[in-house]
Amino acid sequence: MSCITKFLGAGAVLAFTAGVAAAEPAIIYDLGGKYDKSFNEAAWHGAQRWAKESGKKFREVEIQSEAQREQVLKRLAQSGANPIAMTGFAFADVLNKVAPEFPKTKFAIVDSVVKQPNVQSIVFTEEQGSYLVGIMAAMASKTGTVGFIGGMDIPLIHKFECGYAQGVKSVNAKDKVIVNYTGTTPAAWNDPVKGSELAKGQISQGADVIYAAAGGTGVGVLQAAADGKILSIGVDSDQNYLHPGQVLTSMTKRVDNAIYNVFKAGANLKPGVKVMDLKAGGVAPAMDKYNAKLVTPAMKAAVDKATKGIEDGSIKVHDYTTDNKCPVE
Amino acid sequence: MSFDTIVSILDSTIRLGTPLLLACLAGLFSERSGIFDIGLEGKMLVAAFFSAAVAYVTGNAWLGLLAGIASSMVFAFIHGLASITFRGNQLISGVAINMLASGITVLIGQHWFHLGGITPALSGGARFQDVALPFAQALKGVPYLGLVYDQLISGHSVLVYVGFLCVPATWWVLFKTRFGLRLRAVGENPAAVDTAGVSVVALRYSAIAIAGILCGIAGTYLSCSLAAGFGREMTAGRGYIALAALIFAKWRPWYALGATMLFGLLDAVSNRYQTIDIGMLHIPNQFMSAVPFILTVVILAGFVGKAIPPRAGGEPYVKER
Amino acid sequence: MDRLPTWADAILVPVLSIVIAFAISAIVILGIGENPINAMGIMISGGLGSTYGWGYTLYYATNFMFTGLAVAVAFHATLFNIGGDGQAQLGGLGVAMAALYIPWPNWWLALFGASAAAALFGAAWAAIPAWLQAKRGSHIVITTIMFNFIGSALLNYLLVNVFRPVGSMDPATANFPKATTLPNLSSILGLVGIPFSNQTPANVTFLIALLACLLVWLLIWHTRFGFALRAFGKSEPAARYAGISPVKITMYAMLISGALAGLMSINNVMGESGRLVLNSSEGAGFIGIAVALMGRSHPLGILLASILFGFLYQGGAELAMWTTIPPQLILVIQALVILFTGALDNMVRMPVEAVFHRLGKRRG
Amino acid sequence: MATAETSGRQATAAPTASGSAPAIELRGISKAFGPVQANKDISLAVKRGTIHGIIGENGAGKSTLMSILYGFYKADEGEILVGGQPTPIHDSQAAIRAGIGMVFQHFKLVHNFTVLENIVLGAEDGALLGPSLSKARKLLKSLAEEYELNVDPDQTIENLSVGHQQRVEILKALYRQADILILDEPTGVLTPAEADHLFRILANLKREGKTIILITHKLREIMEITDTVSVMRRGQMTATVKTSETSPEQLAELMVGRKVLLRVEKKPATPGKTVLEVENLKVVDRFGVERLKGVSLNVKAGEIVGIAGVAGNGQSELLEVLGGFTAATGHLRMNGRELDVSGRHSDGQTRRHDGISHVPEDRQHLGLIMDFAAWENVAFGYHNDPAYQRNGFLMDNAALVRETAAKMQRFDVRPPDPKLAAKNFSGGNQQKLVLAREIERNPDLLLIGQPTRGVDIGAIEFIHQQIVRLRDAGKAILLVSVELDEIMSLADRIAVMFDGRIMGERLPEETDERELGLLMAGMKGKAA
Repeated sequence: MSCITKFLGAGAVLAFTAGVAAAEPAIIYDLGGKYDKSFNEAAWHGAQRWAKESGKKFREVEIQSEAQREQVLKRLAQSGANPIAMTGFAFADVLNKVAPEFPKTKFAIVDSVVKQPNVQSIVFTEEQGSYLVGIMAAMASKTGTVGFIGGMDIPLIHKFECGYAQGVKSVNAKDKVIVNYTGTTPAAWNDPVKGSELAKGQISQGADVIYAAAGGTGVGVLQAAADGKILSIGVDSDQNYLHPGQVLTSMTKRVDNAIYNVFKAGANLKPGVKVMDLKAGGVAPAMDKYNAKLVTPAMKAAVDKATKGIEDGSIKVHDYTTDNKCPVE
Repeated sequence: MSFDTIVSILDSTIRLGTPLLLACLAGLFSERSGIFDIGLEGKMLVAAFFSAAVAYVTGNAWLGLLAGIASSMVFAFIHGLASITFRGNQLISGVAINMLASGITVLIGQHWFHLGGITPALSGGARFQDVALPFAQALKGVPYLGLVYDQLISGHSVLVYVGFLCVPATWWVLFKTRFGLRLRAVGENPAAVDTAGVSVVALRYSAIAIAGILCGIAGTYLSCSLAAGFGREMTAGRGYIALAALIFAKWRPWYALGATMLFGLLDAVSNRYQTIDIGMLHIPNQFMSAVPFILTVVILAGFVGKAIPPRAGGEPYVKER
Repeated sequence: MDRLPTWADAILVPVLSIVIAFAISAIVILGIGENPINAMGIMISGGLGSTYGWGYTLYYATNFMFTGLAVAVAFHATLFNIGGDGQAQLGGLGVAMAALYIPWPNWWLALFGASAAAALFGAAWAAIPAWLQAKRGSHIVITTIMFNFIGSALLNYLLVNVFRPVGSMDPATANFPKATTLPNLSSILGLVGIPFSNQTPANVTFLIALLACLLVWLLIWHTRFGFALRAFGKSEPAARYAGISPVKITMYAMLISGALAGLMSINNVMGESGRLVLNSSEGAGFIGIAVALMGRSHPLGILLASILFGFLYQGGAELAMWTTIPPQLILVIQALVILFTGALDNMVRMPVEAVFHRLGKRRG
Repeated sequence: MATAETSGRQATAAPTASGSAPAIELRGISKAFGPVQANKDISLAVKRGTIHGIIGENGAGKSTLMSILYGFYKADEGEILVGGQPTPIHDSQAAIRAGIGMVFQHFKLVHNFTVLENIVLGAEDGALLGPSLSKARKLLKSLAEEYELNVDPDQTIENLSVGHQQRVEILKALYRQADILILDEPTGVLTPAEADHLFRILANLKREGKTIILITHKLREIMEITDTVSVMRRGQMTATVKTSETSPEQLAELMVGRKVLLRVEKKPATPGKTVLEVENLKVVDRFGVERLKGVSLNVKAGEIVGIAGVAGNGQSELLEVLGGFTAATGHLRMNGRELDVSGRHSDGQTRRHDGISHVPEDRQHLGLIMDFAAWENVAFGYHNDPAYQRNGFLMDNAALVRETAAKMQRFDVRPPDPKLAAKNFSGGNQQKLVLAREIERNPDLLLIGQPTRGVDIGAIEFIHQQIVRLRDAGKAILLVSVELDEIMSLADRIAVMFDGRIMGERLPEETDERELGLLMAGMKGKAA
């Protein structure tokens, strides 16, 4: 009996502390998991940076299944967390449902647009960043064949693919782009083995640079590329360090900045759509000590030139999601 | 489809078929001794985790392999305790083992590495590197055969070769040795073995121990060779596919090779092509992933070559009074 | 041989098994550097400490009651239906089709129609393994495992290629129309003046699950069919002698089992998410095995075991939210419960029998 | 082996001399399974080179005793001496080392192994199989010549006849150099010809100096082949005598503990109209073996027709077809109405509806559900009876319990607790439970198989009385029993089955056991 009261006591204390910590910001990671070395991990880094700078705490949850999205979202909102950020388009539907139930809570969603008065939607111009890494891939390729491995087969990832292909063709219209997708469900974000098999397949077809836009699956792609002694291109986070000297670059999508800004804004987060484009530093090819030797001056110059072109509007990179078509295939 | 493509798909088949093959042979030993083993998945999963964890910490893939085998054997022993010593339901025990594995790997992984249940990436000596067979380079130029030798036969992880060697080894043990005779007998009629003065319990424990070893190798191959580190649920149903292959193979070693490579091929093809178009027919990817299971059901239904499992399978042995 | 008294068999042994399972779980928690008492505290306050917690606990329990009953009905005929998960997912397909394609005027008609569809689809998915077992002697455990995988591939295909609304990136159906929204437990309890959190997905399906428990109890112990089912389960040759058709019993038992598993999707698909998502059952079919084992295949036991597991799930979710303990802890507890109440039953039972034997001797 | 041969027939030598010590000796063996005392203080000595019979009713403890001897169970008390040496037998391996071989009632063979593989299993010479197999092949050949034990070494067991399978079992023991061979009910499944062959083999073995222990409940076999015989009753050994100095009557008395009632008190039958007519009934089992080869038979109201025969000659199949759970071809008429013998209208439910009740031979596996309570077992098979229904779809369990209590009283089932599970009743009371269920339905025809197998004497009389009472009430009864005594004393007409056929019909007062025995062995009797 006394044992039970002790249990209950401990629970009560914890519930209390949970209540006190209520105004913390929170983040929910998508199925790929916090440590996917890519998309979700970038978000985590942003949250971390905010925590370090502000000295405050934040709450984070990794969901384990599709069906959990709603409970986790509601539970965090109910506990008073504010703002609540979530990574991934897959939250759009439940957020649309949950946001009106908590009008005082601010939400931020990455990669999708949710039109609610208390939601900030953060989208990136992935086609622009992908265009730039496409230029680098084409210039690095000796075989004239480059690869693209996407995660889940959805318009969002086709946006990457299409930008990349446009970049490649802008260097050499005759270059071939081999395209594979990992799957049609969220499991495609987290299947390194399959990623590695796809990469090996592309290598055998002659690809010598492979761009992986596949979340956690990309780890396998980069690994297979390193094993096969060819170059790879990472995505979302800067993945150059994973295989120094063998990752040509990474198409960084500054989800970290986005989350950092969300957390920093706190309860004053502005609703509406926020576009993180090349100009705003939302996307960029990563240049660091790990790939310094791989990036030739010519490559650098080409990228710089294209960056300017995109920023001033002289180069238009087509966004696949506008018409579900790609001009270069 | 070019010759290159075929070779590359077959190459992928070997890589993807190897864990199935090892797990299938594990199931073969266990079920031939009369112990149903739906816990192949779980044993592979713990082995995948512990091998990757130890390989990462020590930087030595071989130590990882040992850890993988040891952890898989611990799970095999739990299964033995439940199904041999305490004569429990072997299927229920298998279900429990699979759940336990998927829970405990994440729990311990999170505790050790704080990476949400995965291990850090393995590199260098922590992974099994591909082995180049002799003359692979030299023969590369030979048309067709050179490509086959260099790409398909050479250049796999040592565990792949171990897996393939296990097939004749299993056949030999099963049909040419005293142990094999007794093992097969205990799966068909344990009373015959018991009255012949041979311990049923010891035989069955040794069978599940072998199953533990083979699942250990299979799991290690997944995390330290095929991939570079452990990921949650990374076995992804391979244990069940191996089980399906075992039925498909009618509990025979050479057939097991065929069945697992067939399923590996299906996997390789479905990786490569999201849909397969044969004339008017569009075969969706999802169908390809279901094919092993559909084939197994067809075999089980007995419309095509009935699969008869070892007769004493699934029944705990109780001495007749 | 000595037999245990009924109460010891039905209560003492399972309770001991659970105690052992929980003790080992506590050791696991200690092993990963956390305090099991704290963890338990969080779970209890999160799962049972508020009507919100109860709401989720009962929501999960509703799922497990259906899958637990599904496993139990088959168990009574010594059929091990391991395919509850696939049947539940297919049931979800039935619910989705009923909800999306039929314009229901109100929720209770929708509930009626969707329940029928869920049961029908679940039963249909159990029918093939059942037929193969009855007519061709294919091992039902293996075939139902295979059907889980086939079912999930099928749903994967359908959700991606057929049911996904144009423009959506989610592999999920469109949202169900408003008219199909089921009243939640808070509004039902509100009718009788009990305040209950309206933030939880617990809904009217919980009452249907209770009704299902009662009906299954009547079916198994108070009908001709139940009598035949149990007779067949205890001894197939004797059943044949008595003119009970093994084929019929196998078919009906599995159809009922599949229908019950399918009915679970009323709760999660219609009551909670309001659309069909991938892997909607979240492994509830497997938890049904634990629930049925723990509840000794008796509806009352299943009800209690379901609530316990519902609590574990809700408590575990809270644990994951407020601590660094991953929610996989629940998988471990669940596995241990299945192991001790199912596979290692004799390990617990034999010492208990020995104790009773000794006590009996002393008294005699 | 050499010592066995030299000392083989010195039966009268001093027991202390090591060369002439009994081949095997048991001292004070006791064994209990929980509360059941299976063996109690059993002592026995068997001389070398003899055939010793152990006889007793079912459940007397014969098989348990032999299982102890073979290391299958460990005795609670007592010791075993082999060749005068105390030999602890912990397991079968120890028994084999001590030169003991056993042929079980249910063969312990691996069905899909070859004869050769079965023989070497457990007695291999080394880790590799090859040498063992070739050695066994040679030895097999010489054994075959020596003892008339011909079997094809490369044949798979499942393709062998039962008789041949038994030879494999004997060969297994001989391959392990057994000097002492235990055979548990070896003739139960054999045709008479096979049984004769077996006895020839046993005689050969005895001549070579082997010691044989033969467990049986058939007096005829004991008288025919054994040198000495022990009688067991209720776990105890009641007597050991020289076969030549005893008689079947004396042994029977020792077996059951008192004078056997050879005649059941009954008035002459007054047969009425024909109730059951069977014509050209044929059954092929799932292995393709023809079990019934055209059986024709009829049973009239108010008579008991007994089917005599060695077990396994189609009696079981006949009962199963009539009872409705084995499909057949041919004709079956009840009260002149044609019934289906296959398809969906030939199941147990339909048969009961047509007035056929059935007390099956194997009551523990077929007649009862051991885990069910008595009341459930009384409803079993009749659970669809409208009388047991309430509100249309529910079963009236309470009424069933009441009805069962009454039936248990009338049939003197003890303890009279309708809620007690069937497994907790003794064999006799279980049988009474089945009889209560089947007889109280007041059927037109009662099928009854082995009514008194494993039943104590008191219950036997009661059961016999009930059968006669039903007959006197004008019902038709078809009785199947392997106990010739039972057939002789109960039946008003006797049909003898052999190899799936009816060899002939006799009236009990016009025949004798010898003639029936000949018919049972497949030979035409004098009046044929």
